[in-house]
Amino acid sequence: MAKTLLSVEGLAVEFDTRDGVARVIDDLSISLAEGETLGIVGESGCGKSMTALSIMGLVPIPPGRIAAGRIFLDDEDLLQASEARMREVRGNEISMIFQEPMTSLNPVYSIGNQIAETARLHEGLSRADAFQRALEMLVAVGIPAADKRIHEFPHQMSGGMRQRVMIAMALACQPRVLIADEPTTALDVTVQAQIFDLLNDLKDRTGTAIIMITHDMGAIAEMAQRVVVMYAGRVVEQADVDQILTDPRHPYTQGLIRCVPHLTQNPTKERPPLLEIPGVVPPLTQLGSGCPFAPRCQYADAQCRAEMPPTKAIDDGHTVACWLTEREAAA
Amino acid sequence: MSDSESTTQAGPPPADMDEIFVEHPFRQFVAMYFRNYAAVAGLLVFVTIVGAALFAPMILDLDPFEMVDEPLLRPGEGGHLLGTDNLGRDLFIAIVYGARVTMAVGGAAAGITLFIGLTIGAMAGFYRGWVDEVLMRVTEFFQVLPPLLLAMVLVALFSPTLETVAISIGVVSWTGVARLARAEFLRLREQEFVKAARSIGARDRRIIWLVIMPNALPPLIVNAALTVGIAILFEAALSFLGLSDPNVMSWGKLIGDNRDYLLDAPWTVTFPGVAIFLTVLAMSLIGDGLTDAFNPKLRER
Amino acid sequence: MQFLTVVIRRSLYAFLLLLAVIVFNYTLLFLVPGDIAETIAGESGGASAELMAEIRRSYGLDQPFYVQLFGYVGRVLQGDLGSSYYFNVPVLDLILGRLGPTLLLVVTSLLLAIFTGTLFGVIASQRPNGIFSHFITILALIGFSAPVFWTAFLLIILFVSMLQILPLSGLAEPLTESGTWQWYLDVAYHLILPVVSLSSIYLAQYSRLARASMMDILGSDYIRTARAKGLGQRVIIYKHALRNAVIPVITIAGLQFSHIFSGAVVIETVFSWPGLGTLAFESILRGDTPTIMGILFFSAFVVIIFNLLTDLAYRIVDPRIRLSNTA
Amino acid sequence: MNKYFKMAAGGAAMLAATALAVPTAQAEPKQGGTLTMIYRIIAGHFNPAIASGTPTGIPGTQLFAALIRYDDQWRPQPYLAESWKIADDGLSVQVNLRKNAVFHDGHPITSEDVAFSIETIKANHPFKTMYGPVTKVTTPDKHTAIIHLSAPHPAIELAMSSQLGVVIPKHIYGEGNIRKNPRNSQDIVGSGPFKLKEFKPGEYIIMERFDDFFLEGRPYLDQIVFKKMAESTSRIIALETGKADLTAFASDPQELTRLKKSKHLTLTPDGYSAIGPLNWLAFNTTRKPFDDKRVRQAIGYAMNKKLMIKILYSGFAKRATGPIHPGSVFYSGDVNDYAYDVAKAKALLDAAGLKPDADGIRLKTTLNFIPGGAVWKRWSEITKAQLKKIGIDVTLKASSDFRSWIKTVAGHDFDMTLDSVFNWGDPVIGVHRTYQSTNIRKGVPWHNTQQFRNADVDAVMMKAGLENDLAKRKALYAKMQKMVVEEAPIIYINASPYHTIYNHDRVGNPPVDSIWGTSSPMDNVYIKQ
Repeated sequence: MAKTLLSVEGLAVEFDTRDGVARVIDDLSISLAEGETLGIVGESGCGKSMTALSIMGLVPIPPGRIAAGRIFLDDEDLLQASEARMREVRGNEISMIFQEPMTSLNPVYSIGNQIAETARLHEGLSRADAFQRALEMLVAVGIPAADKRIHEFPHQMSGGMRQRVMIAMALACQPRVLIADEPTTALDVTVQAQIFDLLNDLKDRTGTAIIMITHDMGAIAEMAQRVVVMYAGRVVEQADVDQILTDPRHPYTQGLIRCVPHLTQNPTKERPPLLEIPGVVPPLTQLGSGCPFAPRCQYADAQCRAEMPPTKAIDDGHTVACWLTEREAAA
Repeated sequence: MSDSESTTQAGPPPADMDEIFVEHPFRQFVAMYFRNYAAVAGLLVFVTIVGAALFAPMILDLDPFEMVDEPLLRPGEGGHLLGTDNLGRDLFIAIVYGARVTMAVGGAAAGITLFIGLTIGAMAGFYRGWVDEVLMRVTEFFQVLPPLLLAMVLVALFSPTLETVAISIGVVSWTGVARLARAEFLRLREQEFVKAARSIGARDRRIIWLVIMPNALPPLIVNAALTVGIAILFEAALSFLGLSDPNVMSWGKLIGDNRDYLLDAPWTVTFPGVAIFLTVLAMSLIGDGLTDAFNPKLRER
Repeated sequence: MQFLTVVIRRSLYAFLLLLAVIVFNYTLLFLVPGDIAETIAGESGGASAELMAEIRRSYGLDQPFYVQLFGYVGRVLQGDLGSSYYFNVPVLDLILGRLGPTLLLVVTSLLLAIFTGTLFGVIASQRPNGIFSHFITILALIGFSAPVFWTAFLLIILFVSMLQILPLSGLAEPLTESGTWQWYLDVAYHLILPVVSLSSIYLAQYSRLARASMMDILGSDYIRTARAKGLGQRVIIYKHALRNAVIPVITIAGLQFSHIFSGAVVIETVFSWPGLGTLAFESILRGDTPTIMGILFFSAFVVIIFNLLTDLAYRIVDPRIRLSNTA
Repeated sequence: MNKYFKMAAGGAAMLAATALAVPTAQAEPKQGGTLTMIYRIIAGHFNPAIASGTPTGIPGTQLFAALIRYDDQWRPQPYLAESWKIADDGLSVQVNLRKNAVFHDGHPITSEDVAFSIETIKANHPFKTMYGPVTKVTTPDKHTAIIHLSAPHPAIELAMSSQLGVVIPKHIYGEGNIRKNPRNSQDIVGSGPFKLKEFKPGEYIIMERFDDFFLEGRPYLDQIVFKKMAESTSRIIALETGKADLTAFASDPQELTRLKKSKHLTLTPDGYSAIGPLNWLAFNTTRKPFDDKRVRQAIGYAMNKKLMIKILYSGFAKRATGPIHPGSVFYSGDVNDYAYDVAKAKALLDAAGLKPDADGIRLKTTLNFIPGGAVWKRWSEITKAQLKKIGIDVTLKASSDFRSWIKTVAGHDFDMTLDSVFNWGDPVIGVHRTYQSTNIRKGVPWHNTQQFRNADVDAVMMKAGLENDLAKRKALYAKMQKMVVEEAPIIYINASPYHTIYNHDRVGNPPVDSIWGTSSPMDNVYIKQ
């Protein structure tokens, strides 16, 4: 197995809200190897994006707070790093692209300007060199007539083009890690596929490790090698992508997979009515002592509601946190 | 309306009252409003002033123009809570009675403002095309004329009475409302529920007033609260310049009447000013509270 | 090329708007009871009936309405706004003589309000729940709620009557030779209170607006992008956020220009500032119709010019307007 | 000089002696310095030949010289005229001009200019009675003018003085319509001690010493800055802080009360005896129920004049009891003074058939008042409050501008109005116009707007206007005053408390040595130190 590039250990993030303290990430541990694509999957509000922001050092403090844990890039704990050091890391060693290409670019500056800015900042390039770099990047992400479009403004481009620009910006300094937070959610299906192809292609060329955050199991299937399933700020299941798709253990994972019809192995028979995880992610301020998924879980019993299930390794690289698995193992 | 329990759906039991309110727009609205303490204070001030305006004349039965004592007594002197003005009239009584006129003019002017603004804005936003074009040109016409200047000319033209003052203020200040209403209508007319209403053959008038208007109301109601405040300030400015009805007591008139005594009897100018200030402040606090109440999410930021 | 078309279309449109203003003014003021004959008679302590008829004839007031209206429109288009009944000098000269002080007051107040307001807003947005932020919120409420003449009075009581450090009224002491540096200093000194009073309303409003839009923008996706790029806080705020935050302030300032002009009428009256506002107010009291019409026309003219300038500023700041929405 | 004016002067002297301040040891006047004078309004132009009023008159009398000037004892003195003589039959006046007098542009002042000026004034000035009897002006030589009269005119010398009889250059104002002449306000060519340096409309006028003035060594001042300050608060501060040296015609009680406390300021009511400003409440005597004398009298009794003077003028104003100003030689106090008496007022209303209704209201009526001045507004409100006590419900009718008020009153479209009218020195000029039934001229400001018609009053005034014997004339006016007050077309409240306020540390020979207030040349004023 390749060398571990980035690892998160026992991370906990809390937010002060009007209704009390919300622990949006609780005891989270994941790791990313060089050249790997790690998928993080879960519904909105489960803490995926917050994990990404924690790695970037962009958790808004206050009201947020890193309550516990360590985040290593190589051997350096980023949580201990100075803000100045973090600025060096961001965009240079770890880059990030976001869900909303429509709004993630500054409307008042040309795209060339925005891409060049990164290069000038981290590599101290001159204005002309930085623009040259921006142009190269635009060509690399497949923007047609890049030499003209480099002077355009975000509102003049389509969503897919903007996301390409975002990717160009993120990769301008050849980072070691790219965090892609729902990069295709806001895009048309055909464009989605193009973006995935582009990301895969770039990864092959540059060796950048990718953390792919999504709620879409389909995207995971296409992109990731390993998958982390999150619910209410916790990792509920972690495994290789094949294992997850073929043998999901946690009821939540199973629910997520069922939501995507073509992923279920026997589409005609087992498929329950579409989109079936009843209820919503509960407010994080109101988590009790039990499994946070219990209120929505069809298998939940008294123990589930009372006690938090431990994380259990059931296979090589496959862990799951569920009393059901616990009981099966015990049985 | 059914009680709160019956409407909670299956799923996790509500953890606190907020959960219930999610299901009840009006109660949620009230609850959100009352979470904003400043807005509650504003409401209290407003209720007090309206109460004074409505009931004080019944209880006190005094003539605010009556010269009751020596002129320019200090607050507290001769048993006059806020002192007397330059004609020996009790400043407190004058302010209490002034509330009536100020609120009446402010309210009427705001009403006229909203009426003109809503009608023009709704028509322009709903019909678009040449109607919009024409109405927006009219709006721009009124926007390029400085409102106070135009109001002064109008009041001067039709002689200063309560009615002319209220109408003049209304005539010069509706453009903002019109633009807001137009924007709302332009946005809402494309929404599904409007298309639905149209598809079942509803008439334009019905769509404008019963389908779109209720949805356009939240920002307009907030705007209405502010409009009342602005109208009060307007009236004060006109009165201050001497363009007001001399037969009725208003706060702006008190300031205008006593401005020459600014240096020797600052209280004669200060107290009516405080009254105006508090009222307008109350209106803007209420406006803020309404904004919160209409958009609970905005508040969380 | 496209820009030129826009300018031409705008100018044509502005011209039509002004024409409408002229016709409106004339019609409105035609309805005012009394005319120049009464004004002259009142000013000079009485006049005979023959004299008054003679005056009316010499001013063409015995003509039917439409003849007078066309005559007036025609003259205005030639740059002749008529003669003041009271001062007996061309209205245009009178207005141009007063325009400077008013523009000085209004533009200074506006720029002060925009710059300081934006700055305050930016500072406040750094700590949305900090003391300064609350201070801004409260200041905005006070600025909005206090009648502008009352604010001016309170400032006068404090700075003129009690502390005696600022002058009470006027543009400058009349004996100071105008054009010298002492005169400019004197004007600046006299400008302080009127400008502070007038800008108080807008300063507070703009800081609140700038604070809200800064907070909005600081929470926006592209600021997150900028942070993810590794940019420092300063660059993020002053390069990426500020430029966007200024847009709504400019928009509102443009829309409010005619209101600020209105506020100037009150402020000029309080401080005996020799601008268009005092001229307007006094002309209304004197019934000096040509001057009132001239001022209404001219202020509309200034507002239109200013709107064009706002538009330009807007185009510089916001590429979305610059490139697409050329209408 | 004829008999009448010697006596008139003597009578006025006695009257004025009581009000005279004791002159302190006179310092030697010094040349140079700038006098800063502030005033509540600034006129649109400064040509007193075509307009009355103090805003025109104060700068106007500095820029233009009249033929005659008056001292504070009502004694006419030579000014532009070296001497003059009224013919024994009273039908002509011979004026002998100074030979060294020139206009500001260097043209000599000749009898032609005098003739032109008097004709211009007669044709354009609002005071028709002033030069009414003048038939023509002849010019036997360059420095002699003879004014011919159709009847004896006791007011002719007053008419030749101060701002009433200024001499303007024919070569400047003789062309075209003088009302539209731009040189009424800019590039003025005058004959007075000061010439125009700068006029900023609506703001200030700066006048500087005219070196070739016909009086040797005068004026003392280098410059007069006459600055408008509309707000009384501003005027107070300007005077208190020493930024202004002088203001005149000050009647705002607030201003007077406060400035009286300043150690470096002197307040004096001296020097205004010819202005004769009266404030009153006038009725439209043709409208019901004001056609009934009893209703008018009832209102007279219902007005608490003492209280009004106290509140409106902080006690600074004198009570007015009739049509003639208490400072005038012709004033008579032998009239009904309508002492405050609510019961009597109610009885008179009862007698007139105005009974109270269920709400205690006897009459609903309206009151107009002069716009723009705070005092008038206060006055109207006090009147409203007082008349409410006798069951008269008054609606105040505000006019937004001056001319709509004039139009309303001159057009007889009012029930009651507050008004302020000046006596202008002689009753013939300023008093007759208000009561003569022949002077009811609808549409003309300040005619007999009350439309008061009383043949007896007319007859008495006619006689008084032609009478050259002072004692007889006084008796006639005493009779006239008694009759008018009894008929009550007007309720007289007070004389405007005009004061001159000056910084006595700086101003020497303050301009209070005339009967015209500061509407007279300030060539004698100097700056101390």
